[in-house]
Amino acid sequence: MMLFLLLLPALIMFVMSLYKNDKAKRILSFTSFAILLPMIKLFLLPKPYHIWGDYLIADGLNTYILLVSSIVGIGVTLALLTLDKHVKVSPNAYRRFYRFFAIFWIGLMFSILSNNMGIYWIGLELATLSTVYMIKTNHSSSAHKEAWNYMIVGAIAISLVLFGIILIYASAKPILGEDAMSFNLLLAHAKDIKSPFLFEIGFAIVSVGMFVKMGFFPMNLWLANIERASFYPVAALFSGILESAVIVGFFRFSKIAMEVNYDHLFIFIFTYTLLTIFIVSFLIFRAKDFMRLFSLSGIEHMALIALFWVSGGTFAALLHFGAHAFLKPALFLSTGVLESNGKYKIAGALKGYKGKKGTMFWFLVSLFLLAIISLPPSPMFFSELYGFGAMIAIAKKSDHLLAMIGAILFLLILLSVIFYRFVAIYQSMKYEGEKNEKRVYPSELFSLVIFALSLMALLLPITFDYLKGIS
Amino acid sequence: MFQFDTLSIVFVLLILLGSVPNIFYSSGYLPHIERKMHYQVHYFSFILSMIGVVISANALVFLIFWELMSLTSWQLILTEIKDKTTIEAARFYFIMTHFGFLFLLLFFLIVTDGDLEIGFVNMKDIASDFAYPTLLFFFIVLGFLSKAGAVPLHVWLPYAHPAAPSPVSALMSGVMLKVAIYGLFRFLFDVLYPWPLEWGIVILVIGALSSLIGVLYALSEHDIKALLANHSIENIGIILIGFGMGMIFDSLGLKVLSSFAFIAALFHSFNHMSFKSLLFMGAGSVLHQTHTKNIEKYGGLIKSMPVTAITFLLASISISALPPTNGFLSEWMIFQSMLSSSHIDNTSLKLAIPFAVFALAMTGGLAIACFVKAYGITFLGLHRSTNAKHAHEVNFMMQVGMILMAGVVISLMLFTPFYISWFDKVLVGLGMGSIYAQIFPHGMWNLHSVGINGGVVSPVILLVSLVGLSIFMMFGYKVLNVKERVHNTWGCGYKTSAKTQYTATGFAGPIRRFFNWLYKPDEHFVKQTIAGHESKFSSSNYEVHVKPLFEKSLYHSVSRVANFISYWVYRFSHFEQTRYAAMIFNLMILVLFSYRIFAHEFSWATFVLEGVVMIISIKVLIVGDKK
Amino acid sequence: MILYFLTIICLLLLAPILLSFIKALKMILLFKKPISLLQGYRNFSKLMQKETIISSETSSITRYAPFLVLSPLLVTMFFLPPVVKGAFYVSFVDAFTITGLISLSTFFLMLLGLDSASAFGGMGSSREAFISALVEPAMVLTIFSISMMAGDLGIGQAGVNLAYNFPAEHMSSFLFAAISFFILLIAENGRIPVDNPETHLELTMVHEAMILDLSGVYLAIIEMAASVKFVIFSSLFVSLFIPFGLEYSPVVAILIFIAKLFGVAIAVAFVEVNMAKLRLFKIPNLLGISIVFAFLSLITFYVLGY
Amino acid sequence: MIDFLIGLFLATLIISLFTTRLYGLLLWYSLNSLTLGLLALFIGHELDDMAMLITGIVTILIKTIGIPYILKNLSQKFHFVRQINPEIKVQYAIMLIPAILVFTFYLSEPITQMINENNNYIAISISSLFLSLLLMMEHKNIAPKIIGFLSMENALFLLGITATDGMPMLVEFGIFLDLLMAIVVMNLLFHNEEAKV
Repeated sequence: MMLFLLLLPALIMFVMSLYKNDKAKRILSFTSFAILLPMIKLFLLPKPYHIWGDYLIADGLNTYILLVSSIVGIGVTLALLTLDKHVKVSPNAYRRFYRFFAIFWIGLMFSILSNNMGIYWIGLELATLSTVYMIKTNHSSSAHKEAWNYMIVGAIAISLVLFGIILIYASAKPILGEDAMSFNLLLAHAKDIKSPFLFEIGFAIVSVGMFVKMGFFPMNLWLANIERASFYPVAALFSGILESAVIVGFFRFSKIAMEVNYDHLFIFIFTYTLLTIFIVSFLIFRAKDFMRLFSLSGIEHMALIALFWVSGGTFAALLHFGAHAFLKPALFLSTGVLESNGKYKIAGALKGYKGKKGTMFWFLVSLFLLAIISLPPSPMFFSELYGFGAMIAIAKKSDHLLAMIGAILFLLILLSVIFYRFVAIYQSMKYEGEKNEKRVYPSELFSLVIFALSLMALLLPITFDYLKGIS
Repeated sequence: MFQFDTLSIVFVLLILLGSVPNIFYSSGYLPHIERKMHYQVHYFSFILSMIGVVISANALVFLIFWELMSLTSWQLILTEIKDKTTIEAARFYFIMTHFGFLFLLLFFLIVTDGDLEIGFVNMKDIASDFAYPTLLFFFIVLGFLSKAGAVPLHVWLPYAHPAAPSPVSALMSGVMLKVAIYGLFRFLFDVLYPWPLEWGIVILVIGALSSLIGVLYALSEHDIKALLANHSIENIGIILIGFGMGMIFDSLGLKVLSSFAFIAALFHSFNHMSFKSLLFMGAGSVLHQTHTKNIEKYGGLIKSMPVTAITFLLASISISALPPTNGFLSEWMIFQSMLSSSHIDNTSLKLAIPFAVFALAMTGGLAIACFVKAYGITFLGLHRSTNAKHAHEVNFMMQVGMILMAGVVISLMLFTPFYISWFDKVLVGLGMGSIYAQIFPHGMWNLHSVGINGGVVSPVILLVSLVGLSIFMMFGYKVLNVKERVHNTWGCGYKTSAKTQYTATGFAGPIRRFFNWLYKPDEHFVKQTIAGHESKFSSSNYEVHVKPLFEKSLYHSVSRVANFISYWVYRFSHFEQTRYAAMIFNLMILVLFSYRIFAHEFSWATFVLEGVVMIISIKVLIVGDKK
Repeated sequence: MILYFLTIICLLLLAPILLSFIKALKMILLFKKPISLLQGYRNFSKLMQKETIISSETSSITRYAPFLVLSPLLVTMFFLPPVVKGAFYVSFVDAFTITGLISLSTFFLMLLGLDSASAFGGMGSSREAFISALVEPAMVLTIFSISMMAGDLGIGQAGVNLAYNFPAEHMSSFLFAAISFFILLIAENGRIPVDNPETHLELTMVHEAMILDLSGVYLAIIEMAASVKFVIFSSLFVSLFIPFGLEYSPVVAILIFIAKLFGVAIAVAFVEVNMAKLRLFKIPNLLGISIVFAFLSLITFYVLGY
Repeated sequence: MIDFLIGLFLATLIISLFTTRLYGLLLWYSLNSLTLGLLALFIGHELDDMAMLITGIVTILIKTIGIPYILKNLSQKFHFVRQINPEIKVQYAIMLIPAILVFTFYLSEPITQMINENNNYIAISISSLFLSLLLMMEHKNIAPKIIGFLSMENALFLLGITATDGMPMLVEFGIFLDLLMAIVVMNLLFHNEEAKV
């Protein structure tokens, strides 16, 4: 029953998108609000709640992520209303976008809620394939090229994930039989796995697949190019929702890996994310347009979330995840407005907004920009505090204290390179360049306000307690 | 969440003393600011966040307010954008302050074990369990001293402070730097006590270097606000000398001397707050009237701006550490504590301290030269530009601000015992003994050094006798009823004009020449000769620009390295664009190989093998053959 | 107490005579007809009667600064070590305060130089600032070292201690400090080879350049300040580095003291006659010697121990 | 018999690496899938596993016949380039392929406690994964890349069949569904390109 309720809005959207009607655009975006209702219902149910036997189980972690994603989805669809004001889109493309958005949403829901590695993978694949088509809504040759790239790389990545899943399955099948696919049983029996090395290889392949999909080292510009080529709401969906599906899988797999051999896991993830952040930070240092900048910073934050999670900073990782999921789409959506007047121009991008709407717009965008480099009172400030705290705690327990602290310091310095770049860009947006008059539409502003409010909600003590309760 | 022990209260007092006159000044300054709303919001939240930092009782709150303080001050620098340099200064400031924040963050994370909401006192146990306390010490030093602007983390300061609107410069230089000093007091005492001897020496050396370098660069500066900002570096150095002496004495077990040195450092923090705020306000008034920061464009302002001139004079005397001002008193205390180093048993240390004495004395001498230059060129002589000619006294509110600040300076001078009793309480609160009775053994008139056979100074008596004598003589002059005649200055037969005056560049000339090896100045000399004669020329222009050595050697190389790395990373990343599959292939091999090696039977041979395999496969699959 | 004030008045009266004495001695050494010892007084009274010309470019600083130049020096007079046994003295004032007071006087003198808007004033101030910046560390270190030897940071007490317990075991330190202080004496009072008080040549002027535009009473005050400064330095030198004769009866002690002051004056005169004025940028070499000696003095003191 | 089929699987994959014609590639892919299907049927028969048998049949139906047929149609419709030359030189490839095999055997050496105690299966699956990756990266055209992707899918199935004795039914069908979806999306992508041109 619950499953049906969850899928209903997406199904309605799918059906609606098949009708040719001018009003469909509006109705579609309002149906997207319906996404939220079953989510809230699910959120309030006692956990863990079995939606579909042992296959789909809602617990604290995934309902939180689902809730965050649905808010992001609503914000993005709202901003879609005025997409045609900034770029050229045909009504057909709109409808097709919604059709695939519906499929995307279904896949997403399955993968986030699943308690089964296989179903998780199926959902992820569904979501990935539908996004390929969403990239294509933009009828440019670069978008076409990037869609193919995404198809290929996404397919490789996803196959790697499946390969890893089968290896993990193989490692656990001798003790669990067919149930070796379910996350919770695997977690409970992780210590009994007979061949930890097989599991570790599986885990390594799974995480490489996931990292490739999130654009980590060495695929750093891949995601940026795709997001550059597609429409900005698609980029927002990518950074806000699709990555959340990936990261939730990473959370689950790494949780099991922690039980199997924590040291290996930590060293692997730490080196990998450090490398990623190293490259990303210096790429950001040279970033020259908003889209690339934000998508690179998205990679950075994903790396941080992964790192916080494996360091044991569950709370920090989740908070950071929430903050990033709200901030990044908000920024991507605002690039639509920022770039509408002369592409790629950073200098003076925040200038020339008249009236109440304009003032509010630039104010919110400045806030988001400053929040993404974790200045207080951004939730990222807190999450980074706690996340690095968790890492220091690990360092203290390890045998290589000085090396670990050195590495953390190095990481912090890399983050400050990013910080520097963002500060420079913010200043250039606000204080340099020409003053051109630009327009902001209420729907965009409304979605930005939604994101801002959700960010504030993240800071409430209630949310903190809730997030601390998960783990 | 918040705590109000004596240290906090004293620093709250410092912030209030610094900001209340400033609020008056700022309200007078406000009509000239375009973005009033932006300015006001950030101005007041800046003050509040500084207070927040000093009263916070746990790491989380401390860090939040610390970052808010940086954030708001950064936004305040950006209030008035006149040119690109302001933007660059703001960026530089923000990144440097963030750099310091990193170290503070690491420090707090280590001493709190991840629970950021524990009180400072509880951190002590965790810190003492930590294997490398010196690491913690360096984190603290880097964290706070980058904010305080001590050498070599000072380069941002002469850019950032002048770029802000003048009331904000006054707040940043006068008050915000002291918040960093608060941090040193708070965490060195509450968390990292007791200290090894070396820590004190480190602080002492940093202090001595900062004081000398600060004053030397101040001397060569032509931008009045940058000059003052460089002086902040110097004064932070002096405070750190006091602080370092206190730490040295404490680790040698000389508790009384140590308290004395700490009191001196606190006292100098207060004094610097008072006179530096006043100086920045004065400079702001001048700037406000003449619309230029170039000191060479001023001159003769004392006639049109008497209030500014007099308050500026008071502050100049005080910052030059001339008796009987408060600046003199605190520097005297620091001197006395250094002279008490003869009680130290450690000969090599004893031999080293005279160098610090030398640095401090030299600083004093150069500071005098510098402020004679700043005051003389700005306020005395003839107007050097039309801007200066049209200057007149600033509005009432700004005057009130300056007069109130002058009142703070004078109160620090007159009520030294009162202030010192509070500083004494601070140190008692931090676990040292009370030494108030030893500093003022016979009433409040004489300030005694606590060293054996130490010196004594009686500020009030000095002040009264100096003022009394001068007034007596002036009275005598009046009584004598001397005939007076007004005539032009004698200029060897030539007409005295603004152009015949000594310039600031000229004034600092001898000292600059003496320190040429340090300054390495860029000299620009343009002469329009007439008919090829060397000695005949219609116009000539001589300019000297000094770029700080540290900026050249340290900061530029850092930015070059960053550029270099980013260039290669960028190329590397663009390279990947078409070869995704190959990248993934290699990545898989790398990860699996590493897992195999590290998970089972690690040996160097396999490790090397992995490297070779990776290099070959990257060469073959990614780089490919050149076409 | 009476003795205390008497000595101060005596020193004040002696001040112009000492300077005139140096000048006269130099003239004798150069086979000229010497000026009278009372020339200082004559100048003073002459200047007091003249009208004061105030230049129109100046500000109120010119009106007040001369008094502020003199008064710190006069205050310093009260802090000198005693000349006579049993006399009252301010025991506790230390080197830093005295240096500070002298610098305060110099500070206003330099402002005075800048106020007149003439190139000379600025030039003089600039050079004075340069010299006094270098003098300050040497002075502090030297007096620090001698007070270490005397066992008290207060100058007055140090003088007394030295007179009674001469630190014979620290003779080398003592000597170094004495040399250093003598150089400072020359530099601070603007004598050859640092400054030539007798010419008005723009290449060499330091002190004179700053006061070029003063006249009448103001000039008299500044001249007086110069002579007072010399007396302060020479009596400091005498009490700290020739600490003998305090134990005799008051009259004899004062006579000995005055004799020693004249001795210093003779030494200064001989230095002046035998040396040429140094170029401005060679002066740091001289002051460098002084700083190095001050350091040496401290270091030998520490190394040799108590 | 199992070992023979696995060997055949690997052999077809390796041969497809050296193929220079598109249709040849399709043929080798189809044969590759056929061995996979036969393997599934054989193991399913041995274990008496109904699910495995169904998998085998479906594999043969879809992968051996269906997908190569669709791809051939597509290639005729959109005029794919039939001449496909590997980017990586043959000399390198000759060295690389054995190296990969050696590496994967080295990698799987410490694996113990398998369900069927044969870690060579895993080694071969991983190496076929690598080989399909190699197939993807040695061609610039889209079509061989797609085939590379599909043979990666085959490698997965090989792993699933041999190492774990089959995956849960639900999961396998999900995978098939996704495969079809992938083909649909590719079709759409090609279509759009056509429409634009």
